Amino acid sequence: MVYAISIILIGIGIYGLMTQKNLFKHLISLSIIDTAVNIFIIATGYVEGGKAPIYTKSLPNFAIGKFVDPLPQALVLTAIVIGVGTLAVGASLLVRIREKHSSIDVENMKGVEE
Amino acid sequence: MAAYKALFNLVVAFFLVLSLEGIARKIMARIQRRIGPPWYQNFIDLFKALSKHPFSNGWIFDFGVLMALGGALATAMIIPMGSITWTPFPNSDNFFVIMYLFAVGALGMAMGMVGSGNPWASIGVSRALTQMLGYELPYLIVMSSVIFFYKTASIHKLIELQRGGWNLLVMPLGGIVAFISLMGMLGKKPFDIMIAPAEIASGPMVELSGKYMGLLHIMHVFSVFVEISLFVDVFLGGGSFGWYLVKFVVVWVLAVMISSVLPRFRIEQMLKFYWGVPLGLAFLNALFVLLGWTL
Amino acid sequence: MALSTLLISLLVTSVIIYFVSKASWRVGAILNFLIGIFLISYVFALHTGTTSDLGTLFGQKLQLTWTNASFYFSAVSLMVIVSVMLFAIKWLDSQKYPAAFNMFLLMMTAGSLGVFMAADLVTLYIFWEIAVLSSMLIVPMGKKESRKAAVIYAVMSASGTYMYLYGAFLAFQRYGTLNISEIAKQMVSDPSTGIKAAIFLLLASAGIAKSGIFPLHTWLRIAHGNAPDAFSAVLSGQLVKLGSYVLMVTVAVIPSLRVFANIPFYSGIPATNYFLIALGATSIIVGTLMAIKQDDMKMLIAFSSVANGGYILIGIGTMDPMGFEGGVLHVFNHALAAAVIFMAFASVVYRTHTKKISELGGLIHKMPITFLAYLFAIISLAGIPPMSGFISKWMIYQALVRKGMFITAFIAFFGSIGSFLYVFRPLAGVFLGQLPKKYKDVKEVSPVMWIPMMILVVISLIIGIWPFPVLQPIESMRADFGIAPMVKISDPDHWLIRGFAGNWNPVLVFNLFLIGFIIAYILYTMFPRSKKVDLLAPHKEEGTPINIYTGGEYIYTPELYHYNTKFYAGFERMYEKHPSWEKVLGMLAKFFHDLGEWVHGWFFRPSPSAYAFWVSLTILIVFWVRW
Amino acid sequence: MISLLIAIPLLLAFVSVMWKRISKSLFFLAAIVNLIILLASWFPNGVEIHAMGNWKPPFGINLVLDNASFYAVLVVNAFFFLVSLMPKFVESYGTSLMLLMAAANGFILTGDLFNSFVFMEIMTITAVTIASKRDNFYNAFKYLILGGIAGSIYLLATIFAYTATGSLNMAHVSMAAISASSLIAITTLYTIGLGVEAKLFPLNGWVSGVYGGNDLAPVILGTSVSFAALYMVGRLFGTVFHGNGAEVLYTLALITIVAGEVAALRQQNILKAFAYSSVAQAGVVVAMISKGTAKSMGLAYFHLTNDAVAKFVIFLVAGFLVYNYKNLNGVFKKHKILGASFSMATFSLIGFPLFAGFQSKLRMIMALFSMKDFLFPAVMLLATLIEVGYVVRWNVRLWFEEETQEKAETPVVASTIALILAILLVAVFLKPEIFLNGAMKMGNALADSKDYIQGVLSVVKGGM
Repeated sequence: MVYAISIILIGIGIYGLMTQKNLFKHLISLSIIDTAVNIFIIATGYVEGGKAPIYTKSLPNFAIGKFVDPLPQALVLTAIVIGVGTLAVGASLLVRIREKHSSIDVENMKGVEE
Repeated sequence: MAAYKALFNLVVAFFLVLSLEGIARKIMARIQRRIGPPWYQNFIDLFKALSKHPFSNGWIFDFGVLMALGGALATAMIIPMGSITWTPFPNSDNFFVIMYLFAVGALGMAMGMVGSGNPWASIGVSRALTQMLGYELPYLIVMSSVIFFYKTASIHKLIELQRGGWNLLVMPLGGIVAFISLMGMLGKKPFDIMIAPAEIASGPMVELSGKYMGLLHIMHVFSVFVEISLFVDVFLGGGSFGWYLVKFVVVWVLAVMISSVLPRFRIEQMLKFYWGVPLGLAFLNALFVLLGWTL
Repeated sequence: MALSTLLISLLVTSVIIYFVSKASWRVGAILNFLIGIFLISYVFALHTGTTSDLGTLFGQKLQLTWTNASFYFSAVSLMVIVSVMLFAIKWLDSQKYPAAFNMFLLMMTAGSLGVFMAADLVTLYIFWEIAVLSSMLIVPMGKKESRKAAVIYAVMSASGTYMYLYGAFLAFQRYGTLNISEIAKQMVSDPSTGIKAAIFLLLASAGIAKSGIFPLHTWLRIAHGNAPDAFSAVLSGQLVKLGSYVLMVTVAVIPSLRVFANIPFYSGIPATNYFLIALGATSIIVGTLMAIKQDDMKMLIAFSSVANGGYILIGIGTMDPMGFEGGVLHVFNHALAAAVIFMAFASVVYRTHTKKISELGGLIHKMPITFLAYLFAIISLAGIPPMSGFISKWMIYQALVRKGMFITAFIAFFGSIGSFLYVFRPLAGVFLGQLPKKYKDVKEVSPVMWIPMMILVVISLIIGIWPFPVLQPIESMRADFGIAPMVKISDPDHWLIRGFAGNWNPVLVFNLFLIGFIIAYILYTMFPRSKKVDLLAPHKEEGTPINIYTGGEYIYTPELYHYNTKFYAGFERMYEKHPSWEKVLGMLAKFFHDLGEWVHGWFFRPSPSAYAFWVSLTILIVFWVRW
Repeated sequence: MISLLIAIPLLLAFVSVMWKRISKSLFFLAAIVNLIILLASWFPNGVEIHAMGNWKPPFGINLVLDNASFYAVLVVNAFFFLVSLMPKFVESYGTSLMLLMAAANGFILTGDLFNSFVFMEIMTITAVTIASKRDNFYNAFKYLILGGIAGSIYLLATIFAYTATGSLNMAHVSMAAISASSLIAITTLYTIGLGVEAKLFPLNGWVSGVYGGNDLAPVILGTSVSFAALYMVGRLFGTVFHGNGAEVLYTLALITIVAGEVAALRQQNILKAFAYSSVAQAGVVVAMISKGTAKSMGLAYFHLTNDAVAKFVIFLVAGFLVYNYKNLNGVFKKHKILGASFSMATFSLIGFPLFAGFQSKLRMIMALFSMKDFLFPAVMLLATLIEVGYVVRWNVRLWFEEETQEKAETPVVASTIALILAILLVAVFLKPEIFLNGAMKMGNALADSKDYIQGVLSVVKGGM
């Protein structure tokens, strides 16, 4: 079920990229795709009825079946950070595009030679 | 020995063709219902021209005339007359040699005349070369089919091989095409666009005066001799020197009679004419020779 | 020294020559000339059979060998190149890039010699590309139009060369070796004719591109017309012969008669050879018809090179002993004639700075020696007896008539009669007739420029009278390739060339012509002396009578009395609306250009949304394909 | 030892953020040190592992140094070193160049799939910052979007690999038996993910904008970054997935070659023309890699090295020309050395003899013919034919047209480097072993995955 959500989100992101004319919306749809992939990663690590993979007094013995797979969660942390990085660079570029081409709308951007 | 034969060739050529030209003027006059000058009129014209003081248009003009006369003389010396006995150089009278040595004369004359600086001469020469393009092609096709059929290109062997029957009867189509091209070569009436007196003041000959006129007239005499004897040797071969002279006169008279009744072709008409029926017949003849359907 | 060290040292010296002629181009040009002389002496001293290898590529040994064929072709090329080098010593002062000219000329010589010595297909490719590269960098040194010419030249010869390369590797893959003679041996016994025909045609395509045969001949007009004048002499005299050499290799070294014995097409000639002969015949027609039409004299001779390239291909293609020797001898004749004609034009352009026939006239009065050189060269090019041009054409006709190939014979005759027309056009338009006012003070070119012309003309005349020094190497070459080796064609002790249908005695015919000339001269002197008419009267002060057709009147504008534009108007009008093959190739180039537009328009669009669309589309397609 | 290759540039990058002024010399320092480390430890015999934090390979992230990655890192760092020699050229981009160098080295050396995703993202981001030099913001932004999408697809593929094999370590993944259907998904997504960086056909929209936009980007992105990306293509499709999904790569690459050449033919701007030419050459390399044999991969990287050197010279000279002259007619008459090296590089691109391109192109065609593949040589020769068209047009225009404006001062360092590289190209023609041995070792290392797996999983050496 969670897979379906992430695939829909990816669809939305790509649709946003294809149809929107405003560049900032491209950036947002890019981050939508990023989050969708992250959701997908988390979903792969899910174990039915599993607990958070942290050793606590209540779970002293080493019970594999009980834990949710910790690795995808670690991966998602880095993936989110990278998503933020891309977003930051994209936003700063948009500021400079606004200065140079006096608009961030694909249609009426001046000075864009093909 | 060969030198005497060559000299004999030149003498025969000179007197035969000059007197024939006189006779030609007589025939043309008769056809046009007038009496015409005596048969030796051409000799008189020639010697009168040679005795006059001419104007020379520069050294290339003289060199051209000499080259033309030299080429014509050289070709006339090689031509066999009627049979092996009268062939000055038996092992070197190849058809292509004669054709191309003849071209030396033509090129020399063309260069000399254009060198005279008169635009009429250049126009005349350009027409002459285009006409050459016209009549040479069917002629060469027919001749190559003759060579292919008789497996030899040397003229006196061709004469020998026609002992059985004239080539004209073996390859009638070839003979007709060759005769039409002969008319073009001679520069006779239907094909005398290059020296059209009315339009371009006799074309290349416009600047000739006195001695040069005479020398080129001699050159014309020898080239006529070469062209007709080539036709006679290849298509009406066999027989002895005597018969050769008779055939020579018959062919000449026929050509003159045709030319005296026909008007002049324009340059495109002439090309379209030559590259139409004669070329078609020439290829047809080549096909027959290839398939061996000769008579 | 070994062949490979010779070639490599030549390449290195070409770079040194660049720096030397940077200092003073005259010294560079003289050095070039001396190297040329050394090369000639080296080539004549070499004895056949010496081999030296060049290194290995992928386990295949790259070798150079010296055969009769390489001797003949190198001698012909060097003759042309050295005479142009001598010519260039004075001519280069009118050029913008003399240093680069010297360098690339020497590099091109090295490339061509390498091609003639190559024993295997890849070495041939290496030196072939060096020759193409260096000649491609000389062509744009001309005027404005020559830039485009260089690009077209490069692309056309590249297309030929890459087809050749594909064929070479096809042969490598099938026969496991690159060495030409081994390929020839294995090809004879190879059953599948399809592959053999493919290899044959692909290898021949380099020759077709380079020697300007029909489908790939359009670069000749532009490249020769616009290249620096002396270089077009080398381009058409020598570089085009590289193409003929490769054609000879594909047709003769690989014994096409035995290899394609099972598909005879017409009187013993296999279909593949006949296809090449058909291409050669078409290029004769195209070359002659276009040459008659041209007003720019260099383009006119460029088209004549197309036509003569066709002759060479027909001669070699028939593989008939007579035809083969005629074709190879025609390489020699055309090389010399074309070189002299282009050098004559170079001197005319050097003095008058115009290439158009319609703007020139009457130069015989000012440049008589150039005129004489040009006159004798066109006599040889048109194939008229005293000069050597006649012998090769005569041999080709003999072969064609013997094989009964009447259509090709017709085209060959058309080509040779047509050559009278188009060689005469510059003669009448440029040299004879009236001298225009603006060329009043044109002087004859300096001896350094007309001596090489005269040397080549004298060589061609001597070979025309006594052709056996050139016929012997050709005969031995023919024996190498095993084309009816027992048939003896040249027979020096009887002064005869034994043809199939009658013999040709060059010495006798020349003597006859001389005797005729002497008789004419005697007649000329017997009769009253002639008075000289001063044709240069219009250039003297007003009123001097010219007293010929102007009836004593003074001519104020001599140009109006000179007939040189549209010289054969009657004939040209007959084929005015002819389809132009250049446009067809132009359309092909345009197709690639439009493909680029389309690709750019669709895939490299400005807005990022297009990228997203293409990424997702590719994912879908690839998934769909692989599922 | 090898982790220093990543650590030093990273460290110096952060240091240079504090002292903006000396960022150029820091970049030069980083490049020098990296090169010295590499040259000191020449080709490793067998596979060397450096487990990060001493976690044994299948569990922890490890850096792998075998013949393949060593050659790739060596080439990449060499180009970075060459760029660092030209401080005026680098201007204020020292920091991002150092980051790019760290990311590229990491991308090549890492043995872990997710780790390679992280390094790829860093590379994309730093490449975007470099691409935005000379106000090329819009093209940089487009490159960011495309890079972002590619990154997420690459991540998706890594996760699929993880779910299918349970491990992220490349050696482990290549050892495990993956079911056919998931293998299709993984390889397709990887093709797309890497396709953008490797400039495959529909995905290379960004190339002309980024390379054509300024003078620094093509020099560094065109050579070292694309080398890293194509190395990863070889690593993934050669070692990890044993040539699965190669036909897709092959067809895409062939289309890329033709599309790149044809697009370059119509281009009037010199930088964009040669940008498309590098697209086409990348297509040639990817097609050769997809053939899968050790020899074809080795020749692919030999061709890529020649092409990279030639492209370095071409973009260096073209960048200088575009930003110093308004119209380029007859410019080389004023800069003979630049002109000579540019022409030698372009002729090496076409494959004329006397230059390195000839060696690689001819050997590739020979190898392809012995592999009975007749289509690819035909496409390659057609592409070269088109290439001859526009290369000769450019050369003739730059050398022989009448020049108009006055002479800008020649960049001494840039022209000497260009000349040295051009002479290197000629040297490679005479003695191809200079690049060929390294490339062949790389090809063999990439092709046989057993040696890679056995090396990574059995031998564990503690890291620093």
